[in-house]
Amino acid sequence: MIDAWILTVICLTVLMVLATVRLVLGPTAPDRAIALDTVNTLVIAAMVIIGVIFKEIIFVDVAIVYGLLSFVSTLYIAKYIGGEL
Amino acid sequence: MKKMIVLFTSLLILSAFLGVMALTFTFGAPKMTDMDDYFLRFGQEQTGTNNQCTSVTFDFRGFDTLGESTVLFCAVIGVALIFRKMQAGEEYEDE
Amino acid sequence: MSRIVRTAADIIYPFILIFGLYVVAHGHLTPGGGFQGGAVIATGGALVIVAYSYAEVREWLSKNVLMGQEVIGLVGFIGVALIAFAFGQVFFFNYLNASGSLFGIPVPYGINAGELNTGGFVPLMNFSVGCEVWGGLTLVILYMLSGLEKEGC
Amino acid sequence: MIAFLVTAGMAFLLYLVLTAGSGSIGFWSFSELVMGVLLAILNGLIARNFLCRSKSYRLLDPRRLLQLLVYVPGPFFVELTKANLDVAYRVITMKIRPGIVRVHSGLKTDLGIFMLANSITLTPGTLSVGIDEATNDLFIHNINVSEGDEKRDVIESTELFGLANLPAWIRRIAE
Amino acid sequence: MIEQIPHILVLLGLIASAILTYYFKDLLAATLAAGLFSFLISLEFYILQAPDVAISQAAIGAGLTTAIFIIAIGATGRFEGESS
Amino acid sequence: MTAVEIIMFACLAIGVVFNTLGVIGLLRFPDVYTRMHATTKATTFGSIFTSLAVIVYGLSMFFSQADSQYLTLAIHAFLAAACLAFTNAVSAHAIARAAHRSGIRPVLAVVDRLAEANL
Amino acid sequence: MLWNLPFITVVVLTFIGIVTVLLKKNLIKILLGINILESAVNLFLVSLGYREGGVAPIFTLAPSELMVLPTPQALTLTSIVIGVATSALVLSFAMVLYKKYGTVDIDKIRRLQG
Repeated sequence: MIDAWILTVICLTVLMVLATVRLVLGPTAPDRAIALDTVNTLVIAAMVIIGVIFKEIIFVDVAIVYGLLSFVSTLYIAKYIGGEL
Repeated sequence: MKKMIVLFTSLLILSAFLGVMALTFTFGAPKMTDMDDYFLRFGQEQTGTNNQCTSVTFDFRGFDTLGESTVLFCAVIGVALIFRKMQAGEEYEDE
Repeated sequence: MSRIVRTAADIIYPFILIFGLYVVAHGHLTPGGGFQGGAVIATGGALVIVAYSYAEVREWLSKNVLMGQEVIGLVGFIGVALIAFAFGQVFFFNYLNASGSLFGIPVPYGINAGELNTGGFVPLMNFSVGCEVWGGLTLVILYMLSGLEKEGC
Repeated sequence: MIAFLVTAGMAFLLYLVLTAGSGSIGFWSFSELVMGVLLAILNGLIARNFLCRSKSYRLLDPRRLLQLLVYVPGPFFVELTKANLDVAYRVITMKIRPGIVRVHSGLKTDLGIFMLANSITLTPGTLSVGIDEATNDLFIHNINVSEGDEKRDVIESTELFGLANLPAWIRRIAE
Repeated sequence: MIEQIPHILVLLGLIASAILTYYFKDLLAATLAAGLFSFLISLEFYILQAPDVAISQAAIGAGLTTAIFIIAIGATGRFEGESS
Repeated sequence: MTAVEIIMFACLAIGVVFNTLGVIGLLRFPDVYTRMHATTKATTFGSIFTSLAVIVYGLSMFFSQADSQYLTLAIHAFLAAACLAFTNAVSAHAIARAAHRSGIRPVLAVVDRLAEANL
Repeated sequence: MLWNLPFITVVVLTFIGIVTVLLKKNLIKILLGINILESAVNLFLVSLGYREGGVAPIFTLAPSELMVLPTPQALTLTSIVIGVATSALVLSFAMVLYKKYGTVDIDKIRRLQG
């Protein structure tokens, strides 16, 4: 029962590590930015599932904070790359 | 170059010290828990909060929070002063 | 930034604001509190600042109002703690707890569902600290942007 | 005034959604409702110039709201699923023929452009890269430009979607 | 045992992103690596049962830290060892 | 295995598969724009499905045990997924625009109208 | 369990942070190092307070009564907000220095000064 959730979290963390490879390799700055964005999305998905594993209902608030705020840093990076800052 | 070697040696010694110190703690079994157990047992009725972090932050250790919010205030005032001077066009010259 | 980002910032800013206020108001029940909620709202302000240019934002977000918020937050924090002297108690004594008035319903011991109207003066402190963090961190971003060389960014 | 009411009402609704399951009046307790009203008023005072910047209140029409509620889980989700199957196919086979094309949208309001751009970003093979602020045309990075499209100057937005006519939905909702 | 695997991977990712922050000469890339570090440490706090700290780190690290570093880089210069 | 559990596990499996495809696309595709296709669509879709599994879990527990905390779980997971879908599209557009403004041209492109338009 | 891996991570992170502060010449890079150091300290405090099998110290619908220690978390919480404010202060100093000297390299600033 619980094992499926844990397996999902393990897969998501492995995917985070794989996305870090693009952060290392990425020839240009936008490549690194989208790698960071991918890690963001995966972290949110992992947080929601870990909330179920711990049986803590109130933990999911952290995931909402991430979902609302994680793109602010992406926007700052995009503004700098686009030469508007 | 000699400076670098000295620096790295001291850093290695420091990290070895920290490593030994970290290995003497055991993860998952804290030793001194009297104060925290007191907070967990009586915090709920003494402060009326369900979230014990908030009760510790604002009630039991309120003075810490007072000091920290003062530090925050001072940092923001510092940033404001720096850029106000910069905007007023003052030159940063040596005396 | 382009018009799409500006529209998105306009739409999402009220939601960030109400979510931050929710985090502040429920600081004594769920994870959250003054520091976290204030940081959430300040990040919402940073979102508006990045979507528009500094010249436009300067008129909507007044620096004096933000500075006033910060001062009010700090003074309110100390003031709420000082009122304990009026009750003949020590500094930082939770005089409102279990008094039956505002935020004064006694809490059942152990694991329970939680009720917003509890906590004594902790919610008041949450609100003042949230006010301070909100003003301070938004002010930091605004001032740092004003220090950039280029105009019209 | 309308702006204040709209913003405060939306904030109150979101607050109710966030605190559902706290008490006995419906799903809410009394103190939550009082706190929700206070925070919604505060929110309306601060954020009214942001949510209602365009001063158009078309979405207050209940028919448009109903269409929006049908649009997101209905045609939009179908296109999203199709997009992901398409991406899976391209990731496995690496058959790509990219290009940036200009798409004529025909929409005028900010909200319409915004919804169309987001729908384009999340649907098959396309990604909105830029916007011509004067004519409201979108520039789209298409992962698989079909034969002959690279010769044409402007593409109609309805040609991008296969199963459902999303631009018509957006026009009904936001225009 | 199987529950510990995500924990170990997150810790390794923390070390890797800290090394990346040290390694990059491009300050923008270093800031991005610091952002990754902040996300992972928030997930680590979440796993260590500290949701308060995780929310705080999320709100600060997701937006504000990256924002002020990007502003400072925009005011000074993008590459290490660069001067005007 | 009840029907609800089968639905939940199916959602989890779909989510993991699409997340994996997104990350593989991030590693395999040749340039920024095509990589963005993979990450934006696939990871958003995958994360929506993993959240959907949590929503199904919460709703089934709510209807079987009549405990309102599971309703809270379902609603908050839904809000997290909604925020994710909303913000991912916007940030993808912002990065694509910034990349094009900074002078990165799409590799293998047959046509580039934005560079011709000179905005 | 876990062979004290969080503590070892803390030691490695502290090492990387100190090396960044000592060896790099760029002020912004030094600040990134200070950020890493600060996060390492926060992680150390939080993992000191972790109790095997404990849950978060919040009584709202918690699954069990065994809880992790609240005091380290409460102190860490404020330190994060303070950290970002002081980082902003030092970054503003860096911006002022760049305006005056045209560089943020500390060696060059020292040479220009004296």
